[in-house]
Amino acid sequence: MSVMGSFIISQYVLDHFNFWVAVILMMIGLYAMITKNNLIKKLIGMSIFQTAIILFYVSAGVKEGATIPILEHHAAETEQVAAGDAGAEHGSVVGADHDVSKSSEKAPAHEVHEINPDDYSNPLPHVLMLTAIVVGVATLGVALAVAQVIYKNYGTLEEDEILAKIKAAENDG
Amino acid sequence: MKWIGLIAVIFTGGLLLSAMDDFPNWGDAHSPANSSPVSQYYIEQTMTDSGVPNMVTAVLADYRGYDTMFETVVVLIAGIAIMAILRVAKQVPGGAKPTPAHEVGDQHDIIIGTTCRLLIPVLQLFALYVIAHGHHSPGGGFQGGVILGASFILAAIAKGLDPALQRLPEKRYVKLAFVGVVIYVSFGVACLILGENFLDYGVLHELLPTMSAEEARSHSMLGVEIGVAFTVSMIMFAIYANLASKGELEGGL
Amino acid sequence: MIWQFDILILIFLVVTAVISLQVKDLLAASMVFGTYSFLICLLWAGMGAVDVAFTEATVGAGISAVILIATVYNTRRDSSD
Amino acid sequence: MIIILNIISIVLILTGLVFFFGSVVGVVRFPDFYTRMHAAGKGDTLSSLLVIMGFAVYHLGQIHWSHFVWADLLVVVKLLAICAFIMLTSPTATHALMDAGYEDGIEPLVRKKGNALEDKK
Repeated sequence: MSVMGSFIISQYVLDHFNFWVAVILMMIGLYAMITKNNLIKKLIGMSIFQTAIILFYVSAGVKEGATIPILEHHAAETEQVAAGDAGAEHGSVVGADHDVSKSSEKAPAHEVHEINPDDYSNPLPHVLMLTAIVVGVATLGVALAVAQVIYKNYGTLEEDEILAKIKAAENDG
Repeated sequence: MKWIGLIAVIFTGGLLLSAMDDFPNWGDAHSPANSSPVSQYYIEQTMTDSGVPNMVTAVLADYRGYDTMFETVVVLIAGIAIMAILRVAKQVPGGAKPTPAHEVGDQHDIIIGTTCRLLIPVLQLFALYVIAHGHHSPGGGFQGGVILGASFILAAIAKGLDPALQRLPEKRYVKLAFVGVVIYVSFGVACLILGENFLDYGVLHELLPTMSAEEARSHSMLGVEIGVAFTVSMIMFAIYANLASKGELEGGL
Repeated sequence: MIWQFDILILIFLVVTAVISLQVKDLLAASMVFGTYSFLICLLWAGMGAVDVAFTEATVGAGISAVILIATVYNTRRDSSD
Repeated sequence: MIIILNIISIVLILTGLVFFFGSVVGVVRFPDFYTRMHAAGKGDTLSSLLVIMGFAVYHLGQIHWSHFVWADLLVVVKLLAICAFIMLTSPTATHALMDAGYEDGIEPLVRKKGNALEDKK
């Protein structure tokens, strides 16, 4: 029984722990956006929702045992330098019209250094989420500007008080 | 209201958690997301296409350059929207009294001022390093631009908003923010003029002092990142300056 | 990455998210939200997403905390929930 | 050689952790704002410095001295730069927080005549 239970826990929780936490954070953020009364609290909830989705995307791009998506370029660089030196000597002997042959020499030097895609984590979600973070802070700024304008006009940031003031103004008008 | 929210949230979360069984396992290298030909292509071909070791920079500025260009435009529009929202808003009769919760002393502290005077040049130099070294290490236009904007914000916090705005007045930062987008678009248009697709940097090696098309791609990525950094840094400072002073650009935090 | 640290940081993430939403003082909520951003930045650095971690460290823990505090300074510090 | 460097780095990191523990206990146990900031600011600065210097010493042990390149020292230089940065910023941040608290009107804990500590706020 306990073996079965631990098996189920490892199957359903530990294998997907990042996804679990992403869903939980998403629920926290959504709950705050729906039920919180204060506008700043709603905005913090929105940011938590956003980071939860980013966490989901980045977790989907992780590979076990993979390194960061920056190529090991030291080895390639020394090869390139060696090839470049050879090309330079070659060019100094024959003339300047061998630039094309030099660049064609460089390409096989890279292909020798073979790249296995399983060694590097998936760069695509990183790129999408990187821009999403920066755009997220810009939209958070817009939302905070709107909150300041609401405070200027109604004197409060609580949702129910704002609604009461709007209703009172409608009844007056 | 709280009960309705709780029910909605639990329903949504339960739906997602019940689908958890179909998710790929943690760190699975052959999950659909990781084995898609697009990301495999990015990992394998970045070095031969442009010679940039950092794949994230290459994908950001080259393969998906169109996306990044309009992300930059979104940041620019957000900054302008903040200025517009805070300026246009009129005082409604019966509104709030404009008294802040607590007052900050007038003369700024000498210890903080001296530390910031030592720190801000180093910070700005580091920001330029992050922008320029994004090809070989984590970094690039967005990160470096935000650090550059943060250095201006630090100056505004330490010495007050007015001295910072004397150095970098509103006209100047709005202009520089637009200059960033113009730099980015001009790289694309230059490719268009030379007879290739928009933002296809390979042809630019006729204009730039480069040896080959790959090197031209690498150098154009740097130029594009500089444009992104201009826009992002100036818009970050604009957001802070307007939000801290309610759009009046005086007084401040 | 080390999965024990990973799980510890994920639990801390949930805790800081709940604290930043439950605390009544909006200035404290902004500061705890900055802590949340820093923790999630650590998590991404551990997952190998270094560029995302760098962006989150500068944007989330730096700029967004500052603009939240600027708004709290210009409006009110106390909240009803 | 490597063993000596490793032992030095372990000692530095452990000392840093001891100071971290002290500063945490101080933040929890001290009675008012100013003493808490005192514990947090001083303990935090010293322990961060010690831990990062421990990392730097550990990295010195990882370098292959037989074919030494100056670029190997880059990580050490970066860590020392972080040390200088923390040395500069952390006390300033503590000072700024203390100053803001004083201007906000938080009263320090003072000893009264009757030898009883009274928490004013």
